[in-house]
Amino acid sequence: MLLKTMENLWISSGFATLDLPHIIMLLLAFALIYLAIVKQFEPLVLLPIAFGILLANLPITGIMAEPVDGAPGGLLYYLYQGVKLGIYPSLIFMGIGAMTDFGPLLARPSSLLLGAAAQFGIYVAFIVSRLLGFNVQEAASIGIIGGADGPTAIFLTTKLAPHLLPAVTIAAYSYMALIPMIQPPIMRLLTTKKERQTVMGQMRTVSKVEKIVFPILVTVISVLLLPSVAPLIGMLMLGNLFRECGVVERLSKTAQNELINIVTIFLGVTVGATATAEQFLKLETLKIIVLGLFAFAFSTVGGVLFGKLMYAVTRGKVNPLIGSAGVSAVPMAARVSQIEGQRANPANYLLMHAMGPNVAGVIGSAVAAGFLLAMYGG
Amino acid sequence: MLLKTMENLWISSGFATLDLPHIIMLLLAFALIYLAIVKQFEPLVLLPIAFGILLANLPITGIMAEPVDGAPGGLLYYLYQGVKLGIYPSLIFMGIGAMTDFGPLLARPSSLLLGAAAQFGIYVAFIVSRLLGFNVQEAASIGIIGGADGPTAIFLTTKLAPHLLPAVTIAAYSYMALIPMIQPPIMRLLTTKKERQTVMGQMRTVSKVEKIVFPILVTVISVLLLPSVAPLIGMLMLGNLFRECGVVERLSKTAQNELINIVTIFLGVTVGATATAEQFLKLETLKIIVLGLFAFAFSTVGGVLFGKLMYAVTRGKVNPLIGSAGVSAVPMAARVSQIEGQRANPANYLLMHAMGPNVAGVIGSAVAAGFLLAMYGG
Amino acid sequence: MLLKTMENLWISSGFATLDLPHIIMLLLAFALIYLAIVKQFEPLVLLPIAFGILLANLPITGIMAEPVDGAPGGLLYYLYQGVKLGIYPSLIFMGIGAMTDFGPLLARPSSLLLGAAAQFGIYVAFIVSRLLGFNVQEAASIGIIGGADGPTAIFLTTKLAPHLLPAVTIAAYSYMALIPMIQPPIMRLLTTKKERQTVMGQMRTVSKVEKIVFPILVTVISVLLLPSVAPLIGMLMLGNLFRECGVVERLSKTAQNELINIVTIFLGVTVGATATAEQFLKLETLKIIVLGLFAFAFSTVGGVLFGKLMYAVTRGKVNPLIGSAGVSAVPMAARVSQIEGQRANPANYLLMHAMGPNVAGVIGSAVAAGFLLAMYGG
Amino acid sequence: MEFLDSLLISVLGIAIVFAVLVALILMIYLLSAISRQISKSKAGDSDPEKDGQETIPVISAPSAEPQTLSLIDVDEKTAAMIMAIVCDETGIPPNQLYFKSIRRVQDEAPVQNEGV
Amino acid sequence: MEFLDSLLISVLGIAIVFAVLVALILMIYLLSAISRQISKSKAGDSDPEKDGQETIPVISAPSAEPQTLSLIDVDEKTAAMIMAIVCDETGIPPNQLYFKSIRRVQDEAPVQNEGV
Amino acid sequence: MEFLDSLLISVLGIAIVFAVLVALILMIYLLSAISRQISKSKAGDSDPEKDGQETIPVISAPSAEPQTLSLIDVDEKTAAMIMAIVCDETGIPPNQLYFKSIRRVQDEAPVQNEGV
Ligand code: NA
Ligand code: NA
Ligand code: NA
Repeated sequence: MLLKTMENLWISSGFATLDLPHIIMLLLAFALIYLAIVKQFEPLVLLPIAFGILLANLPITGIMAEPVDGAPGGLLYYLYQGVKLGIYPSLIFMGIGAMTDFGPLLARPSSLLLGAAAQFGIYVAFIVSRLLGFNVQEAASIGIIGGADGPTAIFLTTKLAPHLLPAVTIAAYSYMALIPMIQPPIMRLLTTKKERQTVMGQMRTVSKVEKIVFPILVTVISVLLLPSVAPLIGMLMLGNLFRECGVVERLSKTAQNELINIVTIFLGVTVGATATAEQFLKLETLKIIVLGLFAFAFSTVGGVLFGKLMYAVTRGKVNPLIGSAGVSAVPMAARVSQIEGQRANPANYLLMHAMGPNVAGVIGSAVAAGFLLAMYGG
Repeated sequence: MLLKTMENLWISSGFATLDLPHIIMLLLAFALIYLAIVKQFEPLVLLPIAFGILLANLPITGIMAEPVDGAPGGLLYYLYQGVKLGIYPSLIFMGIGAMTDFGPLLARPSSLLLGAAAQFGIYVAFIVSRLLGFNVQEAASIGIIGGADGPTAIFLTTKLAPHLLPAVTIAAYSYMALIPMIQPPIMRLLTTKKERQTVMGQMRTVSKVEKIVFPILVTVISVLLLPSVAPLIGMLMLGNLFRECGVVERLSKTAQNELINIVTIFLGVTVGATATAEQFLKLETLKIIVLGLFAFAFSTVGGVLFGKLMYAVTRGKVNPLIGSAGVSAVPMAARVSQIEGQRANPANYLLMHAMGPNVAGVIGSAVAAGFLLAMYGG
Repeated sequence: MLLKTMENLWISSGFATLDLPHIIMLLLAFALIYLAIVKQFEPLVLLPIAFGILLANLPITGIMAEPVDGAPGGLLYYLYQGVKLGIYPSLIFMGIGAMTDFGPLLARPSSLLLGAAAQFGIYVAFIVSRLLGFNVQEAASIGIIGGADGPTAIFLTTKLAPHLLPAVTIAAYSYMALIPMIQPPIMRLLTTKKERQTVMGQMRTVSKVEKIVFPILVTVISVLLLPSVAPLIGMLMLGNLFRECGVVERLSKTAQNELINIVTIFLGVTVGATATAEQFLKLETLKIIVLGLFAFAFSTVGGVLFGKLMYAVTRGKVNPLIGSAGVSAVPMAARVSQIEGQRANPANYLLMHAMGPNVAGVIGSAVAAGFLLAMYGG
Repeated sequence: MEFLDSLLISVLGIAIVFAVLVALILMIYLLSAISRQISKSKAGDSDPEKDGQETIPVISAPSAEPQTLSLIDVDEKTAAMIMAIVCDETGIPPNQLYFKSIRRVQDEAPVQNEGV
Repeated sequence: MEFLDSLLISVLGIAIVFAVLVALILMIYLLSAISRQISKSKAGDSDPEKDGQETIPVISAPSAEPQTLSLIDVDEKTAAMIMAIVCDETGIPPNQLYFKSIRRVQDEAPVQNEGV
Repeated sequence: MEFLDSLLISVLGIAIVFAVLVALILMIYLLSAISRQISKSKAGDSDPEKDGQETIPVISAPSAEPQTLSLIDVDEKTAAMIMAIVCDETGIPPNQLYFKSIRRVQDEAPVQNEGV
């Protein structure tokens, strides 16, 4: 009996069923953990994701198992419901809204044009994905990587192509972390030294009233135009209203701290846990990774080219380098603009000016996601 | 094809379906946001409610949609479950318990009589509502506005007349914010200047043991008498026990900060989101608003008159102005007593004395809700 | 009609149905509250549990009622789902992981042997429970009390023998609080004065890399060997990785504060609420209480005897008193080792040395639970 | 008829609210009586520091000589214990707390939580 | 054909994004115009502190010399880097941080980010 | 028979616990060996501060006299008690707390937990 029990234990252990694909996934998890910790690649999200991959690819744990016949499901199955039902990304957006200062955008509203132009890569990647044989829902989910905005990408992919969720999410966050490597060559390639040296004038002051009314009006206008964007823009702007109104400090603090932290842990681990070997180790994942880079690059191109257009139209008052910040990836992309600006002209302080397009990019990609959802959702 | 797509987009946009009722609701939302932010009308609850009204009345968002045939429901539908199942109000009560000091009530137990008397308006509004044609469940939900206690009103209305939830909630919180305008005329009308000038003696000291035993005994006694009150009183007193026992500081802090904040956001937004134009723009809503004011006024009357009785019985030792604080609306109503007391006699400091009836009123309205639930629930 | 209504109210009040068993349960709740507050018996868990017992045994509240025919269930029924589905214990483990420093264990890996040996009582209690007529699932749940680890005990019992949950949980936490009374006599009985006087040498230094890699490797190895342990060890080590990696400070803080606090409140109250008179007042509860003490005692014996073995093998370099700390019950058991060590030799500072076995015991009991789950679960 | 019904229910309702709250009043009086009794018999019995119910002037008068701790009528061991308890209660790390004096509560001093 | 479809959708998509964001731009211009109008008429009317609606110079210039940053013994690239790092570390949005001077750390002097 | 079963399961159970934990021990030894190897080769290579992988003396000895604690006018039991309380109160794991001296509180001297 002892022998039989031990045999059963061995059979039910992970060693007996650990195969090459799962080992590859474990190595991938280790690599992501390394990148998250040592290279600080968006660790708040990629570390939980990596750990989720680890847990989901250790065999026979049942940690993502659905409940069957009254037996409860796995831990991560339950935590995953918040992803599946689209709850977590919206709550994260509430926190982001509470952390975001739209002041620079209000001070120079034309920033929004850059935030629109820098969604260019979404559509380029969408078209190429279609050419590569992905269906429209999949192509839209791959394209949204070019929005450079994690929660938006997760939100859309969950609704359109949940089987691509881990690949899209990992690509989105990884490239966001790689912004300082992806963007500068493109920025320098597309701009002249003279353009990059442009020093921008001071911004107008913004009244408190404007800051309070802004989130409300953005909600009304964008949701009227694109109803499907309501959960994302609505929660983003609710968070921002908490921040700016000055009378609900405790709600604002909770939205940008405990609530977003709890949701981030749950979202990260469970998105990672959808990356099982069966699901993830496919040629299409590789394609998504490549297409994601493509999307990021072309979003940068879109932003910079539009920046050049604004440089031309304003006769040299707008530095085209702030265009690349329109991809969102707050505040990383704005810092890249600052650094490149200063490289061309040490007296150049673009950070504040780049924050406008930067936060506009968050709105831009949410709107793009709303459009794609309206076209291909439900 | 492009034209057709654009036509579809137009049809699926909110503009095509935005009609007058929804526009009225949006204006109502703006008005409530204005009151919450500029006039500071209970902003912690009314601001989320107003934003919920906004989101629910922008057309075709599906943000409150139930899940159908496997397609997930809207974001606010899921967050609303905590209201529907009666979870949020109880958790908010836990936080309130952890914030409440029952010391003044323990120091002068007769405060509880004022906390009982000031529930008078609940029953007056109940009777009038019945006369106006509301059914018993509806009348009970309208009456509870007179309890001047938001979570209690939400809890009861969810169970008895969920279709009245937004009207009752908005009325309750709005009138709580208007306490400084509603109560003083009634207080002055019903009391003589001599009564209002009454200076009250010092209160006895309360031992730590009493403060710890109090929440336990309140739970036992009131739940034994009225079992349906268990979720409200139970959680209120659990929170208070956390506060007073001195050994679970971290639970107490979490209950009165992060937990209550998270729940307040979810509750506010989703209660607001039940106020769709179809639901809300009815004659009955107007009646509820009027009846709510009625309820508040008569609760104040009840408290003040019982205060006068105590003034008489104690031969002028109790200032009847503290009676109005018995409506609850902590600590607003107690502050009104203080201000009126000082207006009559600048040497008069009623705040501490009014805190007893004030916190008693929370218990009083929960008990009243328990009674109504026992009569008309389930 | 009034009379009839009053009669109905009386019938529906708790007094009419309060019987002796419920009164006993209420007294038990009071006793636990007393122990939690005055004697500080693990108040963070036992106070909510005691209050849950109180609420569940006040009659006719329906606070734990399942939903039927569309009528919503009781408040605690919903909060209980996190226990029933095994979610809360894992989340608590995440917080514990974020609070735990495995440095002392890494500095002296042989600590893990003591953490293994001190699970001895689990199996002794298991065997005796079987002899007393409990079935294997029940016996395993009773045995796990000897793991001296609350969340592990709750996790296993929920899966194997949910009807024993309150008895097992209360026993586990009570005996953890009684560690300073249970362990010292056993420790002194089994060791010589010379052994107890052993001063231990300094521990090696531990690099940051080791601390970061440790949680990852523990997860991989233990989950490969025992897949069923994944939710416990996985979350414990995820929390620890948050702590040690140094790049997700905000997730670490949230895991060890707000998240664990919220979950602790919900878990405590609802576990307590499963202790209804019908469920709890049985001879078997008494047996479980006795068997739990038994389990604790034999776990201590296991740890101390293995400590003596290490004393012998290392020729007096290991003080056997640190063995008892292997039961887990962090950091209480380690402090007991320190105090006993100093009693024998005032120059003896065992605290640091006992922390290794102490945290090893957490891993040890989780592994033991995983084994029992693999044998008797599902 | 219907009106009469709601009137009756209302009377019953307010009566119930009063009944429950009067029950609580009686309970509080009982509780405070017991509490007073206990603290009185304690005060007679043994030293008042026991059981945490007496007033301990823990963090008292500042100003003159910082960092000095005067122990009035209290031995050092008890003082150390009190300091540890205070650290615990307040959650202030021991190294950030300074005690100036610890004095034994006299038999004639009542519990004073004024202004609660 | 399929390619043409996706191209059309993409053109439409980017157009929609521009349309929505241009609508927001118009809205902001309107909003700021109204806001200016109000604060102007207020300034004429009464004292501007009233009602919390006054213009707060959110992205304001430091009082004396706007946008001036004295770099002492430090090159501008390093200074920019330091500013970016400080923003990042402190989590303060860049537009709310003011640097008055950045000075090279001397062997005997500490890092000085005055006015941070 | 049933007893034998549970005995066998128990033996197997404790064996599994030991097996898993012994596996962890081996893993830690391997890990620390690799970690030492790396930091040694690093130390040879380049400056050890690089890359955050250097050996940090987490459980280090206070520089001068390791593990020495001067007890001034205080017995060892009390000292141990104080240390345990301080660990508990501050939430600092015991291995990260260093006490240099514990001195009895004199009437004129404050409590001194230097180096906490
Ligand atoms: Na974007
Ligand atoms: Na009330
Ligand atoms: Na253990």
